Amino acid sequence: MTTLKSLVATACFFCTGALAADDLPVEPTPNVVTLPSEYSKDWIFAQDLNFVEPVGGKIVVLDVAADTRNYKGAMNASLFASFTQSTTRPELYSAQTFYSRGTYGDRIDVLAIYDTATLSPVDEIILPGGKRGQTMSTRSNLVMSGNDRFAFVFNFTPAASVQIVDMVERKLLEEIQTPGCSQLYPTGDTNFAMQCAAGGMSVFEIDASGAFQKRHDTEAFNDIDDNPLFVKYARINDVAYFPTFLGDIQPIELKDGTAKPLESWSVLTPEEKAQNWRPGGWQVIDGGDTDGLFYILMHADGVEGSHKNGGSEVWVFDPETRTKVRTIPLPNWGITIAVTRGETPYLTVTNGNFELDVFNAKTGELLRTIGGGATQHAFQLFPVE
Amino acid sequence: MTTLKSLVATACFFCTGALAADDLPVEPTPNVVTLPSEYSKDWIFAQDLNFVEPVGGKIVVLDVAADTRNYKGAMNASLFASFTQSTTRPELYSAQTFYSRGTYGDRIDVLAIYDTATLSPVDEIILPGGKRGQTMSTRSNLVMSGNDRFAFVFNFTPAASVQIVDMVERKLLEEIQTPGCSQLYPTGDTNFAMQCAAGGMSVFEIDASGAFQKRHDTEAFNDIDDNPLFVKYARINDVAYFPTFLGDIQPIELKDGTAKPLESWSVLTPEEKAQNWRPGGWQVIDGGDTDGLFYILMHADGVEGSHKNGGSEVWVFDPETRTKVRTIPLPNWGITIAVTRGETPYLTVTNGNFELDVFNAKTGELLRTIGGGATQHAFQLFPVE
Amino acid sequence: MKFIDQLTEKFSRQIAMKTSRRSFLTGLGGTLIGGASIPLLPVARAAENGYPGVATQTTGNIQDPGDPSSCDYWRYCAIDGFLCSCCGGTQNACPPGTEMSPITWIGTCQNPADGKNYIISYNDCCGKSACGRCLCNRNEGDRPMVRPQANNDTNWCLGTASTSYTCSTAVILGTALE
Amino acid sequence: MKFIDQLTEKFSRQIAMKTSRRSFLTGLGGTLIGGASIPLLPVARAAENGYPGVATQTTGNIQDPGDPSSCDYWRYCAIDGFLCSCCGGTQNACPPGTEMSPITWIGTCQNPADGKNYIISYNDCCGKSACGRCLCNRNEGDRPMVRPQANNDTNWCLGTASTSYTCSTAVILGTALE
Repeated sequence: MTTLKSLVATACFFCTGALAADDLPVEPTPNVVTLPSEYSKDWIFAQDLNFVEPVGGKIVVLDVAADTRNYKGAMNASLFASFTQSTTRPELYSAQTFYSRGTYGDRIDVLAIYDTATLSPVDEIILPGGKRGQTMSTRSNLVMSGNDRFAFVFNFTPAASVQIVDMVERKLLEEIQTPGCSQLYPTGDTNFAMQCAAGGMSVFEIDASGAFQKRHDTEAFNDIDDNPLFVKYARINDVAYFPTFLGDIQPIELKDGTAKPLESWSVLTPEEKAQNWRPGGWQVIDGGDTDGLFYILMHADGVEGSHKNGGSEVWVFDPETRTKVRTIPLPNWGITIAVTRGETPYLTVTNGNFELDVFNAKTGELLRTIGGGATQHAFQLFPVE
Repeated sequence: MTTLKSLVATACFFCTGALAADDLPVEPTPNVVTLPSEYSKDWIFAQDLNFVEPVGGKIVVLDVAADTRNYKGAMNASLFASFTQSTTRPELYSAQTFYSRGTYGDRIDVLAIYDTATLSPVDEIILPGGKRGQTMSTRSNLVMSGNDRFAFVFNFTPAASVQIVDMVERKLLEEIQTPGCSQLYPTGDTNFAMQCAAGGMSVFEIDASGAFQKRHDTEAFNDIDDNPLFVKYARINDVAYFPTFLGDIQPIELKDGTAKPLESWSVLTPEEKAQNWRPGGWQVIDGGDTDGLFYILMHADGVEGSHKNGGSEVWVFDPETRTKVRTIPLPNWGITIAVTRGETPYLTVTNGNFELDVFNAKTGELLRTIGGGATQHAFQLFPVE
Repeated sequence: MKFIDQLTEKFSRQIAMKTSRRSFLTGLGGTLIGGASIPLLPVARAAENGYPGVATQTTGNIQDPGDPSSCDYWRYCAIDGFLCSCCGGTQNACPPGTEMSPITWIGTCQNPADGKNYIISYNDCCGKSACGRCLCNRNEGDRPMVRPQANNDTNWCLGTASTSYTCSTAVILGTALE
Repeated sequence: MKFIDQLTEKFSRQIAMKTSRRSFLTGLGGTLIGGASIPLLPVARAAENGYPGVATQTTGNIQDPGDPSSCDYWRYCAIDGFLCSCCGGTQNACPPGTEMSPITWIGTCQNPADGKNYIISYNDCCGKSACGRCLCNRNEGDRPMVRPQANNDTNWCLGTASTSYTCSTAVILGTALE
């Protein structure tokens, strides 16, 4: 059998002879697109969990502002992976799990490092012990320290712990036991806070070398039984705004390596409360746009258990004045929301068809829908920071 | 944090004390279903290629005759896997490819052995060289020898070769070069035939120890340019019925280790020919039911390139008399067909929604539709032999 | 596994014919319908008749009423995942070749036949690909990950040879003390 | 990769409004629409306006007309797979982080702008998960696997570090001799 390589060569031999001056030119191969090392703040990362085959999960890079060619590329993110981005190096990180035979065999957990320009896995740090916490994708399973040096990886076996990785040296550091605590919220240069089962937060103090020093617990403020904080939050400057199931906002100042609960308030008017408007969805809140607002996904007629139902509207608040500045009705329902960090903020919504609806966040105008199978189940969206 | 194991134990401690005589009983764990070692001939294997993530492909075992609990279980079948079944041992085989990081990293090809009762991978033979042919699933990429001892694995790199594996000893034997030939059709106890690019078939003679002896080529009979044979066929007794793009049937006697082309004939009347009825779909033909009939998936208005479009009707032929005995209209279109080998033959059709429509093959009555995500893209169906 | 928990507009269009908008929006259940791998939830008890393309089942015990292949089966009051009943297992058994997780989350569900509350253990079945059939999500009593034993966003294939999630069961541990 | 090649009833219902049954059934093209991972084909040139949820593109060269993110773009006369144009690549370039296969299959397609026949090489892009977007299948000239260089049922990620198929390009090799 003639190999196809020689067949291609033959075809090309024929054709180049026939090329006329006005023919379309022969195109070079191989030809692979590269991206800018520094991404536009109009871009987002959409994490496709791919429920039907979670080992096929991925992160899709999307330009939500462009009128065309919104899909920029993708990275693997296998088996309920975690994702985060460096703000000072042209790198993206994904903590993933692989089995030697797809879904069985030998397990390996790695923190893979992707180059922003090529989206190629350029290196990986092996995470030992098979402990990586596998959950629906949150923004708080894998985070970078405030100084962008250390990656913190949440483990759950169901014992809770955190693995510290030096991303400059690309070197595994120590594992910290974090009993009763979940999710990671950076504070200061190198510390992180966690939500804990006793109803408070705990700050884990990490020194400049990445070594754990000690744990500090706040008073309890989280009514987990009756009105719990979501683990998702909007971070604006040094304050994390956590919504609760019943529509309160619990601000936590995450500053100078501490966590300090501030006074909580409700996003609801008495009328709205009577209609049982509540936050609902997966990533129900986002913030950090250039106007310092936060966006929260709301549904009416809420009941116990409706906190993941999604919502029909996004409410936009100024957290300083605690006033609603805008309501953005969602024509296609909403499951997860994110707002981009660029000059014009774009509200991006994983809609009820698992497509992405993109709105001008300042006007509420629906600009475009990115779909066609770009992602299967984009439950989490990460704006480029 | 209390571990959940102790939490469960606590819960159980509470509850057992409260169990009254008429309460539903405590149920044992762990509890895992097993299947009979020998499957009913009313069962089929549906291969889900899962295009959106081919490493998540699988084989689903289905009882198409039952009124309920049709889904019996599943096995992995990663990255355009091949599948076949033993007829003498309680074993199923799947040739698969894995990468150490899901879609990249180190490649390993294995022929995995699944136990019929547990659907567990009980053993595997490593297939060296990274040569396994990856295609849309056919029934002829991986076959057992007539005596059920040797597995033949089709390789494509794009050089064509065949790997012989002794499935009794679970031992890799030799690799045979098969230039210009594709797909595997067993003949006799240990030989296999292939379709070859020159338009004939070649028989590869294998001795009782699994060693290759020599190759025998037939005359050319396959008009690949203008009216090629599909590589799919219906096998009834020792004759393989290959349809062609234009609706001819080319019988090949596969007997005593030889391959002998018999006289071809058309399934079409002059009227049907004028309407351009043609076979179309993926597995367009099946046979081997208890009545010795074959079933072929047909569409009208065929043109060059419509040979994979699927069909609106299944035509049922008696190959001895070359007469159409029945037409089964498909209410939901058809992509791939299979007919079970039991006393009552069931025609199973992957329909246009990628659900499975099950018909009484003798009456054409639609009995049930198996769907709900049982498979994503069941392009190939293998009746239990 | 207890991951999906969302409503889709497409589903709302399909279901809207059967149920009022209000009951739809206030519903708690969830199903995956069709071969299309779209999680379509919550269903607001709209899956009362089970999933299209999935034949109905019974337990064979009138004291254990309902259809174990339907999201509204009584034991599933806090389940989240693909129903093993639709995947080669049963309401309390894993499909062939999977491994039942020994670490579970717990719900308390009322049996309509005897009016009693039973403690239900949602043991995941692990080690094969996700089943992809009969996705069911009911979030009553679900709490955020900070209370993991009440959280259904976590992959509970823990303590098993593989953490690859296949489907979920609902096993009776006993009756609940009042 | 050139695998999908089928028509779905669901699609026929959707498309039936735009196109006659006859043209639908006799069509050659194929698309994957929606987020639902359902291959919905052939489209009988029904994808003339591209895929829902995929913004239209142009090459920027009037001598190279049409929309490279649409199945009916002239170069795709023998393509089968996810269009790289929809996946971070272009009609002749792979998406970031993938590797272009050096081993290809070839089609001959007529450029409507100059009426000339061009030899098109359908180089696959390999090494990442399948893109899942803009599945396009046109089987003109496709022949069974016994003639592999004309067969689109084969995974053509060969000669690459990984055989994991991501998407397909359509690269001009030159004009065809008549």
